[in-house]
Amino acid sequence: MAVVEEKKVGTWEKLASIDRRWIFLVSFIMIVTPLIYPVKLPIGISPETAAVYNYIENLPKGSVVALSMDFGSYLSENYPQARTVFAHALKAGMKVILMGMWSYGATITSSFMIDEIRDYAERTGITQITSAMATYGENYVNLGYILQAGTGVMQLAEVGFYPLLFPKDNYGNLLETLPFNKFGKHITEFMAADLDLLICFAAGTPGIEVYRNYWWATGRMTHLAIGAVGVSVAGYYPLMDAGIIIGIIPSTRGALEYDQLAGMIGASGQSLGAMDAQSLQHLFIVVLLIIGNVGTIAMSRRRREA
Amino acid sequence: MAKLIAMDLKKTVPVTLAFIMGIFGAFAYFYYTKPTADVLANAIVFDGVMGSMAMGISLINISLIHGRNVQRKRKGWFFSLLLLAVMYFGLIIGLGAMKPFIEETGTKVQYYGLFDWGTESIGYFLVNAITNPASTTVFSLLAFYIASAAYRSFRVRGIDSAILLISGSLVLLGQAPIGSVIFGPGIGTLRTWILSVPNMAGSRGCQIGIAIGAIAMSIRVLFGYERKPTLGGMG
Amino acid sequence: MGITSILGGLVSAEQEWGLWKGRIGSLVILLILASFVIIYLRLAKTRTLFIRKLPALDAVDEAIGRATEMGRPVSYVPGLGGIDALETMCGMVILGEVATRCANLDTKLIVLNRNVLVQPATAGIVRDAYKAAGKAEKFTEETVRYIAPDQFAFAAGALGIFKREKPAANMLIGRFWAESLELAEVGNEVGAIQIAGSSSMAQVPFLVAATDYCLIGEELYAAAAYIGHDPVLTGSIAGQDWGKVLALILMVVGVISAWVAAGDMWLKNLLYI
Amino acid sequence: MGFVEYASDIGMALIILCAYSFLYKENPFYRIMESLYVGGGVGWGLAYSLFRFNQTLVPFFKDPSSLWWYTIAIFLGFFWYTYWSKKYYFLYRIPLSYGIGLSIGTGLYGSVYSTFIAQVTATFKGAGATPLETFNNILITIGAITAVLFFYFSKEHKGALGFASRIGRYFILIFLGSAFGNTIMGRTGLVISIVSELLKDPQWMMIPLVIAIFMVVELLKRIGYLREFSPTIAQAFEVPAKGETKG
Repeated sequence: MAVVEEKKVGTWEKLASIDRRWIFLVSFIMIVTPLIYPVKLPIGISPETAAVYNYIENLPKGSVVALSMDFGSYLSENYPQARTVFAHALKAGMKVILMGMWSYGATITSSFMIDEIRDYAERTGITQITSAMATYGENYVNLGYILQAGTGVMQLAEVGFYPLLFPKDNYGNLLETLPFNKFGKHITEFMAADLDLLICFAAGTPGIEVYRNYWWATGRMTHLAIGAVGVSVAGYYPLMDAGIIIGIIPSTRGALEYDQLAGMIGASGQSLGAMDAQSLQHLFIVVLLIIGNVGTIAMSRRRREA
Repeated sequence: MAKLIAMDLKKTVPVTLAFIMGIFGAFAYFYYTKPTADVLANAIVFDGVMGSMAMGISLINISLIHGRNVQRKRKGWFFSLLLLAVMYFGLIIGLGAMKPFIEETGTKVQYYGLFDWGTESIGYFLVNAITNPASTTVFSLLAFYIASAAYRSFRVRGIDSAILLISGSLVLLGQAPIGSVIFGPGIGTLRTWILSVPNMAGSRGCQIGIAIGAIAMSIRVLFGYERKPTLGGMG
Repeated sequence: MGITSILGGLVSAEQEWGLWKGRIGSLVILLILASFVIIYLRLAKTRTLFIRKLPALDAVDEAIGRATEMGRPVSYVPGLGGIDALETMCGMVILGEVATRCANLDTKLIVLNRNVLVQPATAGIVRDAYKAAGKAEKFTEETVRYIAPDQFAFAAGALGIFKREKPAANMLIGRFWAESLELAEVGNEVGAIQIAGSSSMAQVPFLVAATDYCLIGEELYAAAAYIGHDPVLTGSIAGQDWGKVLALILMVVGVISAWVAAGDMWLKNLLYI
Repeated sequence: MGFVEYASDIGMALIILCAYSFLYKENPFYRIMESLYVGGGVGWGLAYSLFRFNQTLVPFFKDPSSLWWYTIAIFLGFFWYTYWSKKYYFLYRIPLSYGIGLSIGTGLYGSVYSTFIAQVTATFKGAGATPLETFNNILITIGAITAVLFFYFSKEHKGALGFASRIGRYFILIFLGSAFGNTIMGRTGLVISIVSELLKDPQWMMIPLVIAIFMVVELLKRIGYLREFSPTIAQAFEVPAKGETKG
């Protein structure tokens, strides 16, 4: 702490230069306490999340919704979004394709997401989901990893799913052996245009810009939505305004909003207690901003007096 | 003409190759002919295969740097030795982790080894005890650094920093449920308005600027004015 | 059937030959923007063109000077992007200049790389800069270090090196993702003057907040041309400004026509033919 | 719970706590985590990319005749490694320039169509249905135009251009501020997911253990016992030598 030799540093000035480690310690306490003693504050629904929910609700039964799992092993923002949208799509009677451009998200996370949603559906007794998930490959299929992000997505639009890009699904079953079809058209004949909605759960690059450049820009498939990580939410509003995407699910909060919209609390695996921890940390940062500025004003006033 | 005659592999070929591939790539996107479209699709896969051949550089480079640390017993050589040991151990384990590890608990965690040495369990430990938690935790350090960065840099010194502070705090309060508890639901709609109007306009202006800058940089590199990236001009 | 039968491999969807439908507008705009840049590249050979100061670039010399006085190293991260990302190319161009100045002033330079292909490229640039300054022996394998391919393994390694080597100047110029704030905050913690530059708009807010100088979006591309003080390249930045004039004209005309004839989106359709 | 899962839970807790110790100060425990993470990541990552690479070659193995150029790609791929040789170091510029040229060429269309034209045409908005929407459209138009002018280089920002670029700067500052405010949730969510993982059964026991070890080491350092015990560990923990006192 900057100690001014001749003038005793007033308590106000100390506010301007608190040591980082106190901030880290208080942040840690702010985050841990609500996890142990949750308060469960209510959440408002933002229009961007409602847009995605309503889009799926208005799709005719049997339409194909694709979930592009473009995130890694950090399961705090995109994974809850993917879980709740996957559960809602099955509950709404849609056919769901899981795939992705990030190897961990597309192959490993998609596998245990299916199991976790099956357990959730059995636990909470949502029959539409349990029946939809009865046989693998009937109402949902996990195609796994798109090898070359740019080329692969381009081929999905130009050449099609089968045989080059997805000869087998994520578990090694040959695609032609799976019963997955859309009103009679088998998955082996699918092109990007056959998908009614693709939600890209993007943690970074490769992400929505690949689908924008190779699907939206070429006019092959223009129904895109995004499950966004907090940092890039602000940057996606221009895409939504330009009509490139129909909606944005913003960070963990979006997943919890989607839970409430779909009437399936817990589908995203996030508890309201986690949101209380978020609230406390947000509040602490606002307090920090105030303290910092009070300290700065005090220092500038002392400098003006001296 | 003299320049063309003195063409040698070091300088001119890289720049020319970049130019040819650039013009071809752009042409194939604007003027459709079956051969060029097919050649482009193959050229992209060609680039993918050639690019992924370079994966070994990471192993060699790290072995060189940390190997020399150990050899010369530089400060912290112990950690370099540990790094090299775990690296080669992880490579051998990874090559042999063919089968998915957890069958019975249903979560078929699939590992992809080239061979079947039965090292899935050690592979599971390496991924779930070291790499995943470490990467998530180092990522989560950001939550603490964001608090200290906000505290340190959002100080009102003029209009600019005031705008930064106000827009940041409003969006921040609008996002967390506690914001609407204190200031009522209005803050949520205010946050959505800030994000979809002023924020959107500012972000749009930057994106247009970036598109223009990217095109200018592409022209400079393709036409060989900017030689450093293709190292065409270097000695 | 023609080339593909000889070449074999992938076959793309059949389509009517000729100018791609819906992309003619883009082609025209691209040719206009490209010609602006080329015209000014040629024009700059004869006329000196005024380009406003980029404060971040002037700070580069100041930062390297400070590092030399304090006898502490200069650290440089050319971003985490791939070799083919334009931002990484800007990072490499600016690195070339920084390496030359560090070589002349005998300041220790540390370059931290994450991408497998950027490592040899940046090593080549720094080695040539040291050779040009006649200090080839100063270039050791410690100068340009490859840390790790994984994003946060790189961040973990880089944070440790910042804390241990305590650089007096830290430059983060290139394509960044979430780890940009960590690099900037720890750089500040060890007391370095920090100059950042990126057009990854998701990370610019953190670089602006946590570093002393920041090149935002298009300024990074302008800086890559400006830093070498090569009049031809600096001239081409004026070509970028004409691109902005084109964007402004299109926007003004489009907005006026939107106000006047509400439904008729003639300009939008024109651009998308 | 099998032994491997139990061991990996314990290992996870130790790695998490070692990583968080960096917030206090850079210490050998952090460096151990760093070495394990970088080493494990590179080794395992290389094995994984070799598997991925093998998968990209599967179509080639199936019918080598139609994908014959794979062999050229693999051959040129070895040029990357000429970077270490003194004589042929320039050879690796061939795959380098090929990659850079192709990526720039294919990217040009994307920059123009999906960014330049899409964003310029998106500002073509006149009167909206409601007065608020009209106000928003006007604000967006002014904001976008002035933000573009903020990046104007070939004239000093004075007079009309100065005023316009200042307005543009305000819009960009709102974008920067709101992006910052938006991100806090995502990062905090990460800490929440880690802490809830850490509080689970086998892992939580590591917390008191690691804190205790930390205190013991600090104590030993203070009383200088560590130096006599073993010099290498002392050097690893950067314990100052007898005479020298560390700042």
